[in-house]
Amino acid sequence: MDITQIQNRLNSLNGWQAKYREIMLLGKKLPALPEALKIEDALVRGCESNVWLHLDLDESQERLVIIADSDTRIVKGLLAIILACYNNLLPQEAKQVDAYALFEEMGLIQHLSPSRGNGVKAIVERIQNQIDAFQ
Amino acid sequence: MDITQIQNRLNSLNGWQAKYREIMLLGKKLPALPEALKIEDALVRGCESNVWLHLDLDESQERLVIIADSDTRIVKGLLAIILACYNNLLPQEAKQVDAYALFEEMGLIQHLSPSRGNGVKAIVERIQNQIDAFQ
Amino acid sequence: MIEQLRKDFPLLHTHIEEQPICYFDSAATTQKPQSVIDAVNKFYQQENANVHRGAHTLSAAATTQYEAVRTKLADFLNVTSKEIVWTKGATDSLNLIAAGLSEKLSHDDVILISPLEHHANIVPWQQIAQKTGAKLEVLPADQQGVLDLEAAKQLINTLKPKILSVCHASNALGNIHDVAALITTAKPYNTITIVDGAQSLLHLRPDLSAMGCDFFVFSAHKALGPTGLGGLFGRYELLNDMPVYQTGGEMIERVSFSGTTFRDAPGKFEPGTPNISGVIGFGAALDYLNSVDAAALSKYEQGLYHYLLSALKAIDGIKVWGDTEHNIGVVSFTYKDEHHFDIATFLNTYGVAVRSGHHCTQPLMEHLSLSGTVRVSLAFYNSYNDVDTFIDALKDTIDMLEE
Amino acid sequence: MIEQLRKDFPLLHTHIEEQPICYFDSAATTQKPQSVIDAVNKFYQQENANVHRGAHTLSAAATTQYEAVRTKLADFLNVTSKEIVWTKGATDSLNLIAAGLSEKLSHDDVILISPLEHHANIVPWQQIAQKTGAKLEVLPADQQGVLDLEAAKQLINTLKPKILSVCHASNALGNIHDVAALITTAKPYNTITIVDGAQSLLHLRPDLSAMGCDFFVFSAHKALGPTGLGGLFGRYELLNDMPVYQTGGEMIERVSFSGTTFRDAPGKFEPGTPNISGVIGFGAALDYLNSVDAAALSKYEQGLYHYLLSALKAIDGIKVWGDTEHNIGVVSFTYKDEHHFDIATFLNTYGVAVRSGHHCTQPLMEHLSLSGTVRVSLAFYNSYNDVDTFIDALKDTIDMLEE
Ligand SMILES: Cc1ncc(COP(=O)(O)O)c(C=O)c1O
Ligand SMILES: Cc1ncc(COP(=O)(O)O)c(C=O)c1O
Repeated sequence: MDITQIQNRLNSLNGWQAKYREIMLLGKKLPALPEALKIEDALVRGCESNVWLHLDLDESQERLVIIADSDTRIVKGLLAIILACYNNLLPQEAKQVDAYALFEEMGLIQHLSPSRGNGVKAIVERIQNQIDAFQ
Repeated sequence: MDITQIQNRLNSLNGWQAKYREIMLLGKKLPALPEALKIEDALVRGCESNVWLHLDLDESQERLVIIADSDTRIVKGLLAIILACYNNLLPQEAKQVDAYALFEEMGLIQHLSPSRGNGVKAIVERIQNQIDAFQ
Repeated sequence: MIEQLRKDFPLLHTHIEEQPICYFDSAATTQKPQSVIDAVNKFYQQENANVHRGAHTLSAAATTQYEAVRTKLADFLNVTSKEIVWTKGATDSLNLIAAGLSEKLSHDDVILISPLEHHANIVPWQQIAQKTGAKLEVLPADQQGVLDLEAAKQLINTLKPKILSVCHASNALGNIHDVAALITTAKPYNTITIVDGAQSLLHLRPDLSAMGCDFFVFSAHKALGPTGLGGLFGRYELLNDMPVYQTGGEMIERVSFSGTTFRDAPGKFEPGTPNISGVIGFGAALDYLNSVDAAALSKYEQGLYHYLLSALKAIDGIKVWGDTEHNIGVVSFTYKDEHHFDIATFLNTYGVAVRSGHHCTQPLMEHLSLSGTVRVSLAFYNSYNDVDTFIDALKDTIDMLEE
Repeated sequence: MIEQLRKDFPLLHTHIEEQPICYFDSAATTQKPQSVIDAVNKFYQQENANVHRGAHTLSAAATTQYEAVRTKLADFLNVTSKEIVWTKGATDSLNLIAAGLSEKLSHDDVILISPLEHHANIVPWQQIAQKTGAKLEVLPADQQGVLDLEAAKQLINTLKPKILSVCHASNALGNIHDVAALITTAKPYNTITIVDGAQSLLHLRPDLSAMGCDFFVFSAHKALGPTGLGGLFGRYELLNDMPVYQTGGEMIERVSFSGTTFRDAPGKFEPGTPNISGVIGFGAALDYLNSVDAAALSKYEQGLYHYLLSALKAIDGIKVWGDTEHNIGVVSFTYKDEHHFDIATFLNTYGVAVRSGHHCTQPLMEHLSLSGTVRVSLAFYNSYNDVDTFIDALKDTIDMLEE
């Protein structure tokens, strides 16, 4: 599913029970990070649960490849949404994308606890900062 | 006025304005303590304003003589009431008198601020302790 | 009985996610009876004034009320009112005590705590230990998170600690500690004993004279009272002997630029304007507690706890941690390797409010090799229906996770 | 306008001694608008939960509200929200700052305060001075109790203080200090500047960025908010640089028995469960302040103050202390040699609530050779009628004293 499909799907669901279930299922589809990649350096500070994130360019050295994982299913689902926002974009394209705003639009931020919301913000900021480092 | 007269007078008055005025007038009738007697040792601890108190026996060495003063007129009035309770009694008689209870009966304690109420208590305790010292 | 009492708690009749709320987070903070809310309300509408300073009627009345609650609490705890200090919470109380005792500590003295302590009863001691060179030691507990009482007594006998600070009941697991036994063991060594009663005040209504502790701390908000208020009991001699902690107005006898003298306890530990409405609201909470049948409530709570416990244990994959025999009604559980946060988040969508995480007891979680648990904490105002709703929601959640 | 606003304050419509109350003790604590009382009420009835820990909706909502008030206050003061720390009051704030700065002090450093300070801005510095060997020095004031600004600047230039801590407005006399000028003078010496805003938050609505101070402290209860809450602003770098003060839950990053790490400011200074209902009530107080016409209120207050002042000065034997040109609306007076307590007690029988005594400023009273004063402190919700009642009552009182 691309990000628009995800968005449509989540918006079509009624109630948070269904939405969280969907988010969790999105997380399930995200491949697990090998333990060897769950390193201190990859930890995103400011998240309540553990979030590991690696960002790189693909073989053509053009498009973003982000891989990430979390020890909670729901946060992993949130990561899946964030990754769907950024993966495969050119860095300069990705700079234009504000996944946090998208979460807000979907009403997700308002529903998450403030610390989870800050976690999402921290992940997005981390991605943006790493993109800057590439350019 | 003896203590019964004071009590009747205060009880007959309507409203605290009149009562405080009367208390103050009682204080005015109490002779001022000479400055030389306003010594540290005579200060009653636990009063919010300064209260000096001396307790002795009269020439016959039988009956209590208490002299006291305060820098506030109302507290001086309260002292006048306390003194009317104890002065001229035999120590063993005075031991039976609880001026604090009398203040409570008149509704004075309830009306004074708690720290003033504690002040009255401190004065009465001081008197009782000094009587004990005599016996 | 409980249906009647539940009416006193307006929040229990609200909704989460359009479902009736099942409030299972009383160990974090309890809900408040209407009488407490009314007392705070009435104070601000009709009685609001600063205390301890006034010649005017309002201020005198506020002071009288404020001090009357101190006496009410002292009676509740079976101590005297001058042994009660108001603080902003259990955390504030523990910091005050740790600071006050620090000058009694020297290099090689031992401060002994349990592995089940809340961070508030760990970190202040770590700080004081660092400052004084004293050693912080920890009592032994088993793999379930249950204190080993016999081994604990032995360790006290071996270490002869200067300070022993233990929670009466654990907020993370609900375990009730036999603090009286620990205190008795420590007595011969002149150990200063401190009981963290944050979780016990409501559930166990401790008699401090019987318990024999030197200090006891609590938070009002965990015992039906308002936020921003707590307090401590200190045995008067020890209490009054401690140096001042915070300084400012009210707690002084006399201030001049050449020097300052302080009042006696409890005044010397209460600088500044206190949480007056908090104290008055807490007075109403104590009235409430005094008005109900404590024994009946406790029996009800225990019944509810065991009902919850059996229902949970019947679910495959659920593990309940802690001491389930001596417990204030807190169930801390994990389900297989699932993350506590996922479970709690799903439960919330059913209107079930539980807590998940380390519950401010990271060392305990480390001891149990857990990143956290889901914690269901009961109070007497929870119903059997609440528990049923929770169990159903949990089963649905598990189904979803196993999908 | 004022008649309308007065309706918002229920306590103003109560009685003392069967007379309508004239509440002139706002410097001790202000009365609360109904909206503040309602916000506290609503919190306990519908929203009560602990903050910062929850997976459940109630806790998330409480946290959001709690943090939103931090932002609201930061906006009000024109600073950023991470520079705001919640405490239990101005006294707590000053103690936190004094403890936090103490390791910057060494022998021969100077802490400079004014002679008009509240005990809360004196005693903590005396304690820190004692501990560090630093010297506590005092700015010059005249016989009326007015700071001599030029001499004060000179003294700053001479002493080059490490710390300058001055009240923005005096609670005893009402004087407004030109703190910006003092701060500017001190800047070249890298002085850490602290402003006690307990009395100014409500009356002067300070813009802290314009003022340029490093720290600012206040109490919510003196600015229409609930009791048991205060806070401080600290310039972020300095603030975050300070060592932790109290320790416990929430303020930690990670606790283990082998060591503990702390969060960044403001979190590191907020251990334990905060005064959540207090913060939420204070949010309503800020909303109230933001909803009224500040300039109009200030003009009204000043008009009322001068009306009171002239009426008082027209009475033979009355002496008004302090700076009557730059004043937040506090009149501190004496009548001949009469004791302030007697005057206040009589006034109270007329329904007039004033304060008498040293107002927690004993060194100032010593400077003025007074045992205390009668203090009439105004807020915008006082009416001209209140002042007339007071003046009549005072005249009766004087007649009685002269009898
Ligand atoms: C100028 C000043 N500073 C500090 C304080 C202390 O405030 P609180 O008692 O609320 O801590 C007060 C209160 O009287 C004050 O007026
Ligand atoms: C056992 C225990 N001690 C101390 C505390 C700290 O209480 P507060 O956050 O009210 O200061 C808590 C609260 O979670 C607790 O459960």
